Amino acid sequence: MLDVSNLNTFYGQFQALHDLSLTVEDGQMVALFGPNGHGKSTLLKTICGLIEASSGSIKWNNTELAGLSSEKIVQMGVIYIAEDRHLFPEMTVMQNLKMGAFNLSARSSEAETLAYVLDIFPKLKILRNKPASTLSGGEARMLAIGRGIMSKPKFLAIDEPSIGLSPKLREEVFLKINEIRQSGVSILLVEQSSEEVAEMADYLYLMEDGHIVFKGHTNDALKDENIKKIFLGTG
Amino acid sequence: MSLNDLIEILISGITIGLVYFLIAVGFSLIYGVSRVLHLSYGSFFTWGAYLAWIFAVKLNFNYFWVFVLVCPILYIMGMALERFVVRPLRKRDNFDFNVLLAGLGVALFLDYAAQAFFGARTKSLPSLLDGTIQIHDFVFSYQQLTMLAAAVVIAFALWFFLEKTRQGLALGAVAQDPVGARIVGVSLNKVYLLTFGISTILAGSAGILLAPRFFISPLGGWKFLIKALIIVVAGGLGSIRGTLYSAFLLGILEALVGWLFGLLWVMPFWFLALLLILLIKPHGLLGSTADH
Amino acid sequence: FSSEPIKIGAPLPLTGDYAADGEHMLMGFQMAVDDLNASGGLLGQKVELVTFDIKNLAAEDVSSASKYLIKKEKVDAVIEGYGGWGPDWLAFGANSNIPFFHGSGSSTANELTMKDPKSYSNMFQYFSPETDYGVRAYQGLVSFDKKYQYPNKKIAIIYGDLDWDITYTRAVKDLAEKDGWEVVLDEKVPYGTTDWGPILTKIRKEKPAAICISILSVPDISSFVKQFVENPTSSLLDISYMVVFKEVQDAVGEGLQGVMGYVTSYVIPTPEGKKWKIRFKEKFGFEVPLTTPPSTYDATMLWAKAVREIGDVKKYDEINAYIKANPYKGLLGTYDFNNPGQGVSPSDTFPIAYGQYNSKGALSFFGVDEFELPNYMNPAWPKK
Amino acid sequence: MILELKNVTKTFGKFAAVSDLNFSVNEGEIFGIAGPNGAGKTTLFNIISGFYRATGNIVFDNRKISHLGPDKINILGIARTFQIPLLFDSMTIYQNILVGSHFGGQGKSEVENRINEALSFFGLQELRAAAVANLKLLDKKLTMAAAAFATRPKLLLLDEPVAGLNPVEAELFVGLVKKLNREHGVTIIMIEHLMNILTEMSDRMMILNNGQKLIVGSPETVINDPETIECYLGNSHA
Amino acid sequence: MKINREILTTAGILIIIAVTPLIFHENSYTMHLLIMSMIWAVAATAWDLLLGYGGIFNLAQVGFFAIGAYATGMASIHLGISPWMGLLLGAVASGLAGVLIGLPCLRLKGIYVALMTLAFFEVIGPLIVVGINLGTGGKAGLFPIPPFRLGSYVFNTDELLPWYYLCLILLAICLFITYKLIHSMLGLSFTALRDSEPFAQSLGINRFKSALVVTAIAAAMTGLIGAFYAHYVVVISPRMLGLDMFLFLLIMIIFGGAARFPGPVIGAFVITFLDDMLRPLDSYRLLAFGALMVIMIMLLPNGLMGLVAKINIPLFGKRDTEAEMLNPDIPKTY
Ligand SMILES: Nc1ncnc2c1ncn2[C@@H]1O[C@H](COP(=O)(O)OP(=O)(O)OP(=O)(O)O)[C@@H](O)[C@H]1O
Ligand SMILES: Nc1ncnc2c1ncn2[C@@H]1O[C@H](COP(=O)(O)OP(=O)(O)OP(=O)(O)O)[C@@H](O)[C@H]1O
Ligand SMILES: [Mg+2]
Ligand SMILES: [Mg+2]
Repeated sequence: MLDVSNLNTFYGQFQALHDLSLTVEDGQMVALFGPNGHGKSTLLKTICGLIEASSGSIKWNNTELAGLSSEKIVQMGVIYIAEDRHLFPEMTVMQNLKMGAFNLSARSSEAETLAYVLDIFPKLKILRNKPASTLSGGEARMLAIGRGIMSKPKFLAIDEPSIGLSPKLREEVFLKINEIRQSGVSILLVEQSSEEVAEMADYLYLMEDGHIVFKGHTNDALKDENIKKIFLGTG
Repeated sequence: MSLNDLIEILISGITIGLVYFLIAVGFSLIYGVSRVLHLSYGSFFTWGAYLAWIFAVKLNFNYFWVFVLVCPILYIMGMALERFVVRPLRKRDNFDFNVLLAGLGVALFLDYAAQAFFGARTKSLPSLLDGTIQIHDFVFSYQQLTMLAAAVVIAFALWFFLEKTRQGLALGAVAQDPVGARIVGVSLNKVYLLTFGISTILAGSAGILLAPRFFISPLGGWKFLIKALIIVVAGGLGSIRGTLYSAFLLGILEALVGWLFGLLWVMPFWFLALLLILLIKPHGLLGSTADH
Repeated sequence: FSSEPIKIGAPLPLTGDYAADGEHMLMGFQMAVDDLNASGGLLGQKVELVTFDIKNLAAEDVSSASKYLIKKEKVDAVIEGYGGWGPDWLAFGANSNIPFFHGSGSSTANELTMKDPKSYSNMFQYFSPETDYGVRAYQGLVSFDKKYQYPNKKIAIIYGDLDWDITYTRAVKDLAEKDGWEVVLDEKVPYGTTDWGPILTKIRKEKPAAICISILSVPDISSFVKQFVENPTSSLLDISYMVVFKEVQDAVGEGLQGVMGYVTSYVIPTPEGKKWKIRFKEKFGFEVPLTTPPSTYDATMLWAKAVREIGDVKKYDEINAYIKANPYKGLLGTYDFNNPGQGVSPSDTFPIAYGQYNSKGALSFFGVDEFELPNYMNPAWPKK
Repeated sequence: MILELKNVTKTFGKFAAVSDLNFSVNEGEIFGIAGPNGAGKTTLFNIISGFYRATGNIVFDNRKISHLGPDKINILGIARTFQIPLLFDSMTIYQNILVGSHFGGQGKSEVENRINEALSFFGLQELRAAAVANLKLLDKKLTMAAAAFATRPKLLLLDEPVAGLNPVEAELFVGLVKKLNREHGVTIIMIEHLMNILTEMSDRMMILNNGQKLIVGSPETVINDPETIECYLGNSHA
Repeated sequence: MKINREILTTAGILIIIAVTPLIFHENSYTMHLLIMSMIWAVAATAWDLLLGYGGIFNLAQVGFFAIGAYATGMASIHLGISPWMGLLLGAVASGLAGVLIGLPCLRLKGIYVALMTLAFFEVIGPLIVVGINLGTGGKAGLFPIPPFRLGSYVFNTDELLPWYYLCLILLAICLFITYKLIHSMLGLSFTALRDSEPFAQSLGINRFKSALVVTAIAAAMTGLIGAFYAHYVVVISPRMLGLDMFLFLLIMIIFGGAARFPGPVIGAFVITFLDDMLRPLDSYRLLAFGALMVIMIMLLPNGLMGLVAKINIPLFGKRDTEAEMLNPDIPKTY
């Protein structure tokens, strides 16, 4: 279980997260929605140790993550899939995937995971010897997700995975993420808005200006017309 | 030109190439991984040789022990540089520019520290192995052969490390996207320390290997630094294999030009070669095309 | 001592490529200044040395040196070690009339002085010009036919791109050619050459009886000899001034046997000379190197003598005139500036020493004096 | 006809990202492009705007432009935006637009006019002095478009302009693009994966697949085309 | 021109330089140091224009200095042209050389430019030596280079005041050009290219052209002052191409503040005098310098001018932010 409580994060003087609390139960998929520039990515980065929290706590199965270095956090199976991808441009697709399994706990099962990833994204098999810098926007997105899975996550923080994907692929990606959840991985998924995601998720958080403005079971949220209008773009 | 002459020229070209490879490889590594143009590299080259001089000449150790003793010292010096100079700068604006200049500062400091400790007079190291052997009409010194062996070992070891080990891949990952590297669980600081440590060892060992041929003086590293720069660029920044090729290419060019037109023309011809290479391949022989 | 010290300005390369030579020059000065002060100073005043780092001898540093020493420090004499670039010193020394000694060994400097004796009346060159060393080398290297059978009459000439190197080797070459020698290699090389493969290939092809190489850099010359010895031809080898460097000896070791060259600062083994050498060793803890210390010592002392004779350190013109008119007997011989170029030149009383490394690894000199005339030896290149 | 491509091919090594492509765009229309990831859409933009050199012939406004560099092409009247927002991060919004107006626009005396017009058209007047580095995505996209607009293009290429925007923001942006097209007569080519938006806006659409043209036609024909559904839209859109 | 911190600082510096001789004209060594400082100030400012503002790592600047010096040196010795024309000639020759080197080098990017130009720099020395038959004087150099004349007055080394003010005029001209350039659209185009090259290109900026223009201008300014230097020191030789000048100019730029006009000018004065003050340390001087350089970069990454920017004096108007320093406001006239 991931338990974030009273988290505050700053960029210099600017406070991006305000006293933020959030919980992801084991095997749950939690969706976090919010307009852009309101701190969603910041939250994920703080959880995964890429940014330092100025106060608050992040507990993963009762271990405090706040203050740990990112490599220790990765070691524990808390994995981030970045919105802006951060692939290794000069490495081939295959090398990028291998780098995903850099941490010790992922190494032993590298071969199996790789097969699993290539099964999810067959296109990556075709592209396997291409340097990542030459991939198209959508291809790079697939690789970023694939690499994240290679890290053997127990908890996966996914940042806007659908940007730039073709409609068909987008659908597939959400299905696969659901599959991963079903294999026992807890997921915190960030999107601007998406009815599909909302329907898949167990729990929903809405965020504005670094504050959580709504939390609740998805069903409750979907009943709320106001939320539907502003956050899901429907209704 | 007779065949024998040609072969002799090629042999000296290859010898020069060996030398250049030994000098340039660490420089290439450090740029490849940390995108730092390590301008104090030449000074570590010099310091390696001076440290070896202390152990080999003053204290009369044999070369095996010299390497065993000097390498850790160099490793620590490299790490200290990373930890106390480069790392604080990394967090600030203008990293590229500042680190370049800090490198120059460190170089000045180290060079003149060497002059203060060891004096300005040129020193020499005994050959690693004395003597020569003759094959047909051609004579090779054991020193030459040692250098060859060392170059082969270093090139192979580096290739293996960078391509085949996970730590090696991590160096590449950090070079290409530091945030990405953190996302997959690589510790940047460890990698940077490792890189500076290793490349300082490479610089210093090149100094030790080459000192019997070129001698040691406080400012002796600069000439080599500049040549290393040219070689590394021609080969493609960050590519170890590219460095290997361009070192031999430029070595053989140097021997040929020296023979045909005189040594005075070597630098102009190098310049021309570099120009041609970069005009045809703007990122050097094997440089990657990704923009840095 | 009375309160005001007398200052001598010494522009020296203390950093940069020539720093090693600068150290030795400084020793000569220190010895001279200490000697003067120990004997009660000069005209009762303490003598003080003011150094100025001229780095890599770039023109603006030389220019700054003159301004700093003459205008700011107000020294009463400037003595520099050697630079090989006489004209620079003339350019800056000529603006004042204080005694100015330069050790450039430049024939150009002498010629310039001749053209304008008035403005350069304070400039004295206390090294023989490089052409004279060339003549001496020719005699030692090529015309020593009494005791040595030359296999052929081919000579190879290799030189760095300094004026000094060019003029020196030109002198050797001209004389050899006049004597019917064939110059099979005449090659200019850049400073910093440490890989001699291409040149050695040519030498091995021609197998000349004599090789004359002038490049004033320890690494360059050491690597040349070392690489030559790996697969030598049977040639006599002159490495010009570089024979004096202990570093070359350390680096090349046995391979230096039979190698020849000239020495600019050879202390003549008179009783005074021998005593001086012992004193030097006591002071610095090692034998006098064959480089510059005796020269800077001599230059300082010869100026001091003139000052004493005139009795006033500020009467520059009179001091200059005295120096010009009166030969001075120093460690290296008798300095005589009484010529239009105001520079010393070799003579019986101011000899150039030419030496060869013997089997004991020491330099034996010939033709300097009757005390140490060794047998000329065929270089014993190590057998493969 | 403002833009015409004939037999345009771009290969990377052996791989053809765009192969033998022929199509034309009419003056004043909004031309939508869609297609699977890696189909070659962005590559096509890079070719038209001069970042890549391709084989084949491209004619813009009766001039052959296939051999020109990006700056020249911009000056002739083609502007573009980028899939991942690119801006001059150390400058203000005003200065970003100034660059476009000064270097891309013609008539130096009009520079200030063009900037003001771009600022007010995209509603950036208030923010003109803001540094762009920490803007939110919408404002970044607006600034990028405004700078492009300030070069006074006849043809504007938009690469996934609304990706990452929320529905409200997307609507705002789309409205501006339409207005640009209608009021200023700027021809638009637009790449987008959000089908509802693309079909709603486009006069005509093209689907690219594997670097090749799959179909060109009115939005209805295109999205009902079985091949399009098969390779791009997927079943839920059927 | 709007009065801002840069102009105030620059004007302040120029005025101080102009009145300094009132105190020091007696002390010709100090005068000499001041003249040298001004010479380095121009060279450092021109270099900073490329490095700091243009983001062009052109390492051949010292080479342009030498080209300017040799152009006037050779022309005035061999062809007898007037040193005044020589100044112009030095600027033109260096500017042309800048274009010539720029044509191939500037097609490359970033660090490749640095190394290519470094290689070029390394080659100038050997070329001067090889070109002895063309009248370069070979390794020994050229001597004596004739002085300026004004009517019947001949500039001479005993009287430094005329040299001083001549140099000050050249400095002022170069600073004016630099200031104008930084605040011109050309200056803006460099910021744009540095921030995002593709975006800049898509808005009509031609990287190559912009880079070539500044390279030529910076080279010309450097050549101009190189020519002045040649007449001032009377002797020039390839030795000026050693590492010293190269390093010292860089140190001046850092000390003053890269891309912080007129930082390099301040740097030039501070370093020239510091170097002189450290003279008693003899060979330890450069050791101290190295250490100082590292410490300085660690403590003051934006140099002394970075510090000036932080000072809050009412006279200086409101405090500039970092961003304003980097992106000076653009004049409203084009
Ligand atoms: N490195 C940074 N330095 C300063 N401010 C930043 C930085 N990164 C983000 N911000 C600011 O923090 C706020 C939150 O940014 P964040 O990226 O977390 O938002 P987001 O909700 O993920 O938006 P998006 O939907 O665009 O991804 C924004 O206002 C942004 O401008
Ligand atoms: N510089 C390059 N070198 C090699 N291959 C490249 C290069 N640029 C693009 N490609 C390849 O060309 C194909 C088309 O890429 P492009 O970016 O045009 O796709 P796209 O249609 O824009 O896709 P997306 O919708 O995902 O952005 C991809 O397979 C990509 O891998
Ligand atoms: Mg985000
Ligand atoms: Mg795309």
